[in-house]
Amino acid sequence: MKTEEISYQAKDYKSDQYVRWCPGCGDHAVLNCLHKAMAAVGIPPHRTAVISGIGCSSRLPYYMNTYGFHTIHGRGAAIATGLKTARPDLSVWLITGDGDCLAIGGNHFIHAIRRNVDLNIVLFNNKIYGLTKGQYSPTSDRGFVSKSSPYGTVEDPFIPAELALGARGTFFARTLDVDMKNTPEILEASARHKGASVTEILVNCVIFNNGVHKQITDKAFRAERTIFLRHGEKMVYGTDNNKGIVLEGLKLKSVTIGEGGYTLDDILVHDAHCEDNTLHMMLAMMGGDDMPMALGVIRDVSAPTYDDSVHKQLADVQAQIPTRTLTDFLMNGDIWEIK
Amino acid sequence: MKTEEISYQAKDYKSDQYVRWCPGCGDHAVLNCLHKAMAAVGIPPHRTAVISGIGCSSRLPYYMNTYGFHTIHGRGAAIATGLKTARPDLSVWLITGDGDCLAIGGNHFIHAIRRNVDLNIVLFNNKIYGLTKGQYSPTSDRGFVSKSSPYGTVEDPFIPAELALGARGTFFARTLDVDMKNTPEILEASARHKGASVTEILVNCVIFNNGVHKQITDKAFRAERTIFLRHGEKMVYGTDNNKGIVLEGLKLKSVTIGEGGYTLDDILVHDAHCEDNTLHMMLAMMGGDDMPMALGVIRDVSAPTYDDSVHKQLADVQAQIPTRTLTDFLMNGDIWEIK
Amino acid sequence: MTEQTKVTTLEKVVIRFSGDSGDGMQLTGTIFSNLSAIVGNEISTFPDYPAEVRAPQGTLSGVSGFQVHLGSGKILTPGDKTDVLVAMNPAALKVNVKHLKSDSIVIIDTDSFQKSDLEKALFTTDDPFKELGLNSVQVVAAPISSLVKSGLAEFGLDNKSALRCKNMFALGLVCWLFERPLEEAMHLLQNKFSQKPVIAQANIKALTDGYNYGHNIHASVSTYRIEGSKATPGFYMDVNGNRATSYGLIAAAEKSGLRLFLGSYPITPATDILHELSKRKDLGVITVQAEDEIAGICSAIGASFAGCLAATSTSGPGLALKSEAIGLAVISELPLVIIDVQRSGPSTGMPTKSEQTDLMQALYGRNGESPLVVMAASTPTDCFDAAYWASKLAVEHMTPVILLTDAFIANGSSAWRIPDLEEYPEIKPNYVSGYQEDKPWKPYRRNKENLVRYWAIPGMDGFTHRLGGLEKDYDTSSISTDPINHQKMVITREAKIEKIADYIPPLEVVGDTDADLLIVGWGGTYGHLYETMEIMRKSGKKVALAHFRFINPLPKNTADVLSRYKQVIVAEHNSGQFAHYLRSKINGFNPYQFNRVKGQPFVVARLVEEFTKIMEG
Amino acid sequence: MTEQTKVTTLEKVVIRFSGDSGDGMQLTGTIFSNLSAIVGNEISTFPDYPAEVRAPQGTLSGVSGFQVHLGSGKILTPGDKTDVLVAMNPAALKVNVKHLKSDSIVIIDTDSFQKSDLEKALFTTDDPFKELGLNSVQVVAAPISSLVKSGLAEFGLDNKSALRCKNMFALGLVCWLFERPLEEAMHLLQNKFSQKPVIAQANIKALTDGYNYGHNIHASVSTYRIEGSKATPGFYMDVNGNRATSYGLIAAAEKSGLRLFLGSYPITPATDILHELSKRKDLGVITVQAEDEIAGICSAIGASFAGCLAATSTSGPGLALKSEAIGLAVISELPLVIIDVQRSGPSTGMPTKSEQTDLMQALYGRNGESPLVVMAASTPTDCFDAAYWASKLAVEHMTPVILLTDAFIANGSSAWRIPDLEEYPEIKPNYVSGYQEDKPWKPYRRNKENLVRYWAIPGMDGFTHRLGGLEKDYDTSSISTDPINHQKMVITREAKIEKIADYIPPLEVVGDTDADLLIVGWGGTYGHLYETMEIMRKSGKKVALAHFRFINPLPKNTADVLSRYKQVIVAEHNSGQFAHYLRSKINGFNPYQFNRVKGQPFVVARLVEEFTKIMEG
Ligand SMILES: Cc1ncc(C[n+]2csc(CCOP(=O)(O)OP(=O)(O)O)c2C)c(N)n1
Ligand SMILES: Cc1ncc(C[n+]2csc(CCOP(=O)(O)OP(=O)(O)O)c2C)c(N)n1
Ligand code: SF4
Ligand code: SF4
Ligand SMILES: [Mg+2]
Ligand SMILES: [Mg+2]
Repeated sequence: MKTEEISYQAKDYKSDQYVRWCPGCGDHAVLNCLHKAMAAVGIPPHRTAVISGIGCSSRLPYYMNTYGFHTIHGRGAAIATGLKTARPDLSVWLITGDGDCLAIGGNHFIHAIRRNVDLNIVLFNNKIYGLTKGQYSPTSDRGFVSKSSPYGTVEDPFIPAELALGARGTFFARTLDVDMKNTPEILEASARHKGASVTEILVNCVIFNNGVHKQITDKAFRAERTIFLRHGEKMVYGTDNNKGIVLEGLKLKSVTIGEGGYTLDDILVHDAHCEDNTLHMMLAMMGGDDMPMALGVIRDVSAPTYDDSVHKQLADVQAQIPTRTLTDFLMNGDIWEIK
Repeated sequence: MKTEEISYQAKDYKSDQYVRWCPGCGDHAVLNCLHKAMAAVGIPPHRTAVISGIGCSSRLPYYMNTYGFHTIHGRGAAIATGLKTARPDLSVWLITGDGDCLAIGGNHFIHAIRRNVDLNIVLFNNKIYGLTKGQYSPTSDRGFVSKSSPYGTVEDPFIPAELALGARGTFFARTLDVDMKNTPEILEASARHKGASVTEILVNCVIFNNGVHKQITDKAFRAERTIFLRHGEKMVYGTDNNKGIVLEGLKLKSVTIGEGGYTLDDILVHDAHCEDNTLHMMLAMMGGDDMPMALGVIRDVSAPTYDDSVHKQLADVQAQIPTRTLTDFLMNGDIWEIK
Repeated sequence: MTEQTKVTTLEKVVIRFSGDSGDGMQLTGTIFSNLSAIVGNEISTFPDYPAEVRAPQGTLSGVSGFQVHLGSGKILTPGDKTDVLVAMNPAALKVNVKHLKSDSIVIIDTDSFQKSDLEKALFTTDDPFKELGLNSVQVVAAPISSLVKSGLAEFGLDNKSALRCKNMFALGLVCWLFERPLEEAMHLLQNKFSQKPVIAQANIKALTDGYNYGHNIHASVSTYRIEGSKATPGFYMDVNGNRATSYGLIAAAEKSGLRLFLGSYPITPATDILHELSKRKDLGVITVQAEDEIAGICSAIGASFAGCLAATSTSGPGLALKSEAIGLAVISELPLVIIDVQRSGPSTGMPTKSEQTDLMQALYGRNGESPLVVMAASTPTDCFDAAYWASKLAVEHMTPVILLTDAFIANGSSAWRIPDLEEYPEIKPNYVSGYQEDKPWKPYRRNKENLVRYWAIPGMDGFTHRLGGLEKDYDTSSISTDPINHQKMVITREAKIEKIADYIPPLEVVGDTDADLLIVGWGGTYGHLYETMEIMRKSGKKVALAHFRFINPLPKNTADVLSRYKQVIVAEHNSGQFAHYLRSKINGFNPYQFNRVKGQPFVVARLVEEFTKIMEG
Repeated sequence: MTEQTKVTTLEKVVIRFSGDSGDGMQLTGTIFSNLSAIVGNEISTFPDYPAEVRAPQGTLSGVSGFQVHLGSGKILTPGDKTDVLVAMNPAALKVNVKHLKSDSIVIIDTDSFQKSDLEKALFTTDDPFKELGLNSVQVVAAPISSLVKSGLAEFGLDNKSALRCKNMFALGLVCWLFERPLEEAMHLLQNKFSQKPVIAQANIKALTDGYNYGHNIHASVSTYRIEGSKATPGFYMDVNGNRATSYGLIAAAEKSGLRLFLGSYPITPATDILHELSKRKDLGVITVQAEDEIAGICSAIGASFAGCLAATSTSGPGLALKSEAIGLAVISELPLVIIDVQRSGPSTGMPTKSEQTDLMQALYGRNGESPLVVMAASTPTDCFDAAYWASKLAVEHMTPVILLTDAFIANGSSAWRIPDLEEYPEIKPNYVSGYQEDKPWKPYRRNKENLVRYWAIPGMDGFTHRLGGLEKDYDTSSISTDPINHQKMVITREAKIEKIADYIPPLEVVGDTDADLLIVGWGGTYGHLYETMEIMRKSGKKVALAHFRFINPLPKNTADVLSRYKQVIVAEHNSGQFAHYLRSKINGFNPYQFNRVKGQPFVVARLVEEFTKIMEG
């Protein structure tokens, strides 16, 4: 596609529709970040398509001044796959929730990732079904009490990163609804990645799951409980930026620089582009009491995309075979003439 | 369940139906191994249920003298989940193919694994849709030429182990149709595992994908190209049993014992029960030119099963609340009397 | 000053509580309807809330309403138009104009009718009543917010928490208007907030303040008295259709000695069935919240194979997804109850609105010839009986049964007499232990009478067998592709369902036996059609109503009944699906059709008008 | 000795090649039908292979057959019964008894009729003909295996490879019997085995040996001559329904200037459409083999949104899975062609067998009121035109179209005259560039005439918009839950489809204009019904046929036509779905129904018999 002369601003991606999410819903912030990220990428609104399934989060396309399609529950990935495969020239975003993406839409999600369709998948993870008013989702923690689990759930959740990498993911990032500083940049990176990029955004559902991420998102803990990964940079974090991640055997460990004999040199440097995903997986799985949760672009490796490959194959075949019309093709087949 | 007095033999699990697979199809061997494994586990045929989807492999239940249900394409895992959750006393097997399980059935597969339903999932991987006469499947290698990919596929396959572990799998094993010695033992282990166990069996489709696994299965190469993992044992392999697996940094490497300074002590000992799945994933991903493919039980860790937890929760609630009939329950609600 | 102006005794009255989504109107309405039921009124309620979880405050799209119809006689619908409207803000007033009778009483919170409030509701003048052309309504204007704030000062609540009690003030006012004793309301509030005694007390205070305010002001409105009805003695509770459906399934499980299993995936407006049954672990109910609708029904099919009373609940789009699996239940002849709480389509449509547009899908939405039982429930409380019957037919006839309800009856509620289960018919699973045919048992060998195959359940020794989606031999039960066998199996599956007509009650007609007009309906329109009939009869017309619960098979006397009347109107919330079905089933049957597809309940007055027009040619 | 006994000239003849799955009967039959077509015969073929990929050798379930009907007149079906049967083994003989005319010629390989062969086919005596009661057939018994082995000795092939040429020996014999020149067959074999010249030569040798064997023996059978027909001049090819469907889509893409996109998931008997279109990358076709049927249709919906001619192909169970997504295409008013190659149901049923049991599912298998176009193709070659029309309606009227074919016509083949695309009607997508209504463009604003909305495609500047499954405002195209708007949209979507009746040809009736009996059919039964009519007319009855291609909407003259005849029989491969539909659409229409659900094509002789009985009361 030729580069555009015009440059775009966030507002150019904003539609005139009233935004109907609850006041205080985390989705509002993400929407704003998305407008910014799109402006930064600079593909014009009319060459951008935003696809979604069903859920509160999936209402997002209505708020975009792009081409948009609010489809059916869980099938956004399949629809986006068709769209992008038909039209690799478009920038295609897929907006989806933890229910939409990982419950009913799980299969299309893993297949879109496996095929490496060049989609920018934004996964709004509020660990709840918001639109249907509060049932647990496949990302809800074991024991979570909800309308459909009055005595607590008896199943462990998916970890979106683990599933995405298990499906051969080439890009995975994680961010927070409240992190309006970094989110646009991460979304931009996801758009620049050629292939299926998954950006998990931890969002708050103020009505049905208020505070679900607060152990991470609260300003008071955030520096201590999260680590922002940047390719090529040391994995350091903490209020005083004096903690870091080291690898010991097959385990990651959080250490304080200058304590226990650890120096800055021991701290890992983040390599988002490493083909092998072992370390990415370990980083993505950090969390809990001992380890900070990894934010930022955790994995970003290049691999052929499905949409590109489909069109390359078309071109290759056409370079070999000159037939271009049905009649030509048929006339070259097993035919006979009756006079 | 109380232990049975009677002991069973392979033939007790065999039905009187003519086995309709093609002569030479790898499924025949697996069927025999399954009869043996069931006899070894010893749960009587009438307490065993074999569920399947649709595909050549999914015809298997007809050949079992157990309760059986040949269902619809891809949905076996969901049906088995309902069955096992309703009746944890039954031994429930799920027979599925690479298409049935990983194409149309992908979502139910990963959710059954995530929930850790106590199913014995036997995945017949012939990297082809057999029953529909030869289309590529989600496990076919990139470039594979088939009826539906006349110019070769343009997508990478799932690695079943990677996907299963990405979905939080607690048990994964791999074996070969031709390995009639080890397969019964592996299937038995899968049955003894409490939780969702996945056993991938590399099977040959003699008609549409003949020889797909021959780089691995051929007697000539097998010792050099595969390694059989056993919990607690050294990871050694090779015609002369003089090769082994070592860990260097975050990479596994195959070495020859006695060469390059490697001794038997350097060789890893297989720990199938290790909670952390990092090493299991690395082992399961071995293959290609440099590394042998791992066979045997690669991962086998315990975790609460869904079916058990559901019934424990029922019991817990019933221990708290004495109501047992609808009338009692209603009469304890917000009611009023009209006289 | 403490005297009331007048007391009017009414037979029935419609009250609508309306406000912002956050104003607690659903709770207010529920308490009021309960209070009314407790004093012996018949009630019918309908909640009408926005599609958005929280639409922006004060806007038209954020209005949430709850309508209560109560009376001393038979109350079958939540009523067309309201006698009393509580409008907590201008948006609520505007949205409900179309529901107002011309002389109705409108209670407003003047504190919420300020300039900014009016603007949010897109009023352009400062007199909303005039702007809406509401000239003859009687307005009770109370500064509710300020009165609540000052009244609750003693509790030391923050502003927001105090204002949350506004709804109870309004409820108090309405209780005064209808002479409802406050004690029961207090009791309900105490229960509701048992964990938060301060909140309970604050609510009770606001309630009392509202009552007293009504009592004390010079309200120029009359108060009303509605006598208790002569309902059958017994214990009663308020129940909506979804809960009644859940209870019907539980009752059937109890009577059949089976464990109830629900496999479901959340979807509006069916999710409450999953919610309710998830809570009933004390009664041994297993619920699986599946990963999607397909897994919902498939887990239920697995549970049915396992020997449970298996059910799955959903709405239209979910039923579409289940189509393929329903076919499996048909061919494997396993019992299964499929509940479709219909909503407005096509596709996602209007998910919170009600319709009857899934009938054709229920009857025909599968590949191949795959007959099953289709039923429909007619009122919130009837959902209990319908679910019971659906379970009975499924289990006794080894077949999937689709039970259609709809958003209107699923969310609407009525007072329900707690049934004596002893009075319900037995449910006897067709267990293989009862097999007595000549030839040795095979899974598809049948009872000669009703063509039902016998149920062998895993764990039973001597009955291992294999089911599956492939056609089976009539006799040996092995896979068969024999053409003649297939024809025989197709016919047998159909005949098995047709035979069920021998086991269900005949179609009943109510109203005038010598009617000139027969109204025909099915499902959730019962109340409106019945009221329509009654009003028309009162005006001297000869009218009868035939309302269908059993749709496939139809009751045996259907053709007979329908051919007895000069004029027949089939009235439905769709484009004519049942009429279409009846026409295809009954030669020469050619009724009038009355069809509305608005996502809203019928309006009785409109029906009376239209039907009368038809009668008068 | 080299003289033939006699030569009979026939108008039509039916030949069935039958043997073990591994015997190459499909290839043999295809070559023979091509040879016949090339000399100018009309042909119709039907393969009949086992459900299993490789059933055990020599057994009844392993028999694979290929039937060819050829003649100088109009040949529309593969024929009821065979004049000539090639039976490569006893199983093939036994399975085909029911297809044999009493005096037919049976060619057998005596080497394969040994004791062990007879046992595998469950014969209990050593005279299979007697055992089957075949007294009057004329047997040509040749030791084919040994003759082939000795004949190919010179090629140095291993035993197995040599024996693979048995089928060509048999073909040679048949060619002799029907006086087919061998040159074309040799040519075809050379092409087929161009990579393996030795195999090509061996096959040709066996073919010639077979021919000469027939020529040389004292066969007491006559040979036959079938004159070439007077087919329209042009270039011809042999095409089955699935390929014709694929070509129809490609043609429509070419004519509309759109790229063809197929999203599909393999399923018997539809998979060949995916196979064929996957090969057509030279013509720019994109195919996505999706992870399941839902993704198949959804990827197509995405491609339609992207501006392609989008299609999805499947069979009954797959159509069931697509139900929900079809609703999305309906409400978002996107063009989409959905091809359902019907097979035997319910559920998995008999996957390789043919039926017409998905009609109701196609019409009604969705939630809500969701009307779309339903069409059906009538013969293998007609699939081309039907697919072309389906695409045209989809693209010009912005609607999903379901095209029903079936296993019978999908796998059956005929000679097909390569069409001149210039003669086909134009296909003009309703692009937004043609928008000329008064108000500014919005996505759901419509062409006043045909109610079609305009297609704006991503990339077009100035037309960004959002579609979706929620109900939209008729005017603004924003989300709406307004009841009156919903009713209007429901009616508009229906009216849009009804209006298509103005754009399709009227229903044609063939046969006697003053017929006493009108046969009514649709889809793949055309050939059988047409032949039935012709035979009945020849016997002096006045009969006509109305065969439907357009089912929703029905052609405008449907009611008119159907009411013109004294007797009407609706004949279908199901339990009466089209009859049911017509009855519901046409007041008072009450036809006879002829229904068979056997997974097999009609038998013309039976139809003649039954219809005659009905005519004669
Ligand atoms: C086929 C179908 N099944 C179920 C639903 C009901 N439904 C709508 S949104 C939703 C879950 C939404 O959860 P999530 O994707 O996490 O979105 P959120 O609302 O939390 O942003 C469900 C179950 C539906 N609309 N369609
Ligand atoms: C709903 C549905 N879609 C598609 C099919 C067709 N189908 C049957 S089996 C199969 C794939 C089988 O592949 P696999 O599971 O790998 O089994 P295999 O035959 O290779 O053992 C497909 C696509 C079907 N039966 N049902
Ligand atoms: S319900 Fe939750 S997720 Fe939905 S809009 Fe409200 S806060 Fe957001
Ligand atoms: S087609 Fe392949 S998978 Fe199927 S039975 Fe034959 S060899 Fe086995
Ligand atoms: Mg969510
Ligand atoms: Mg396979």
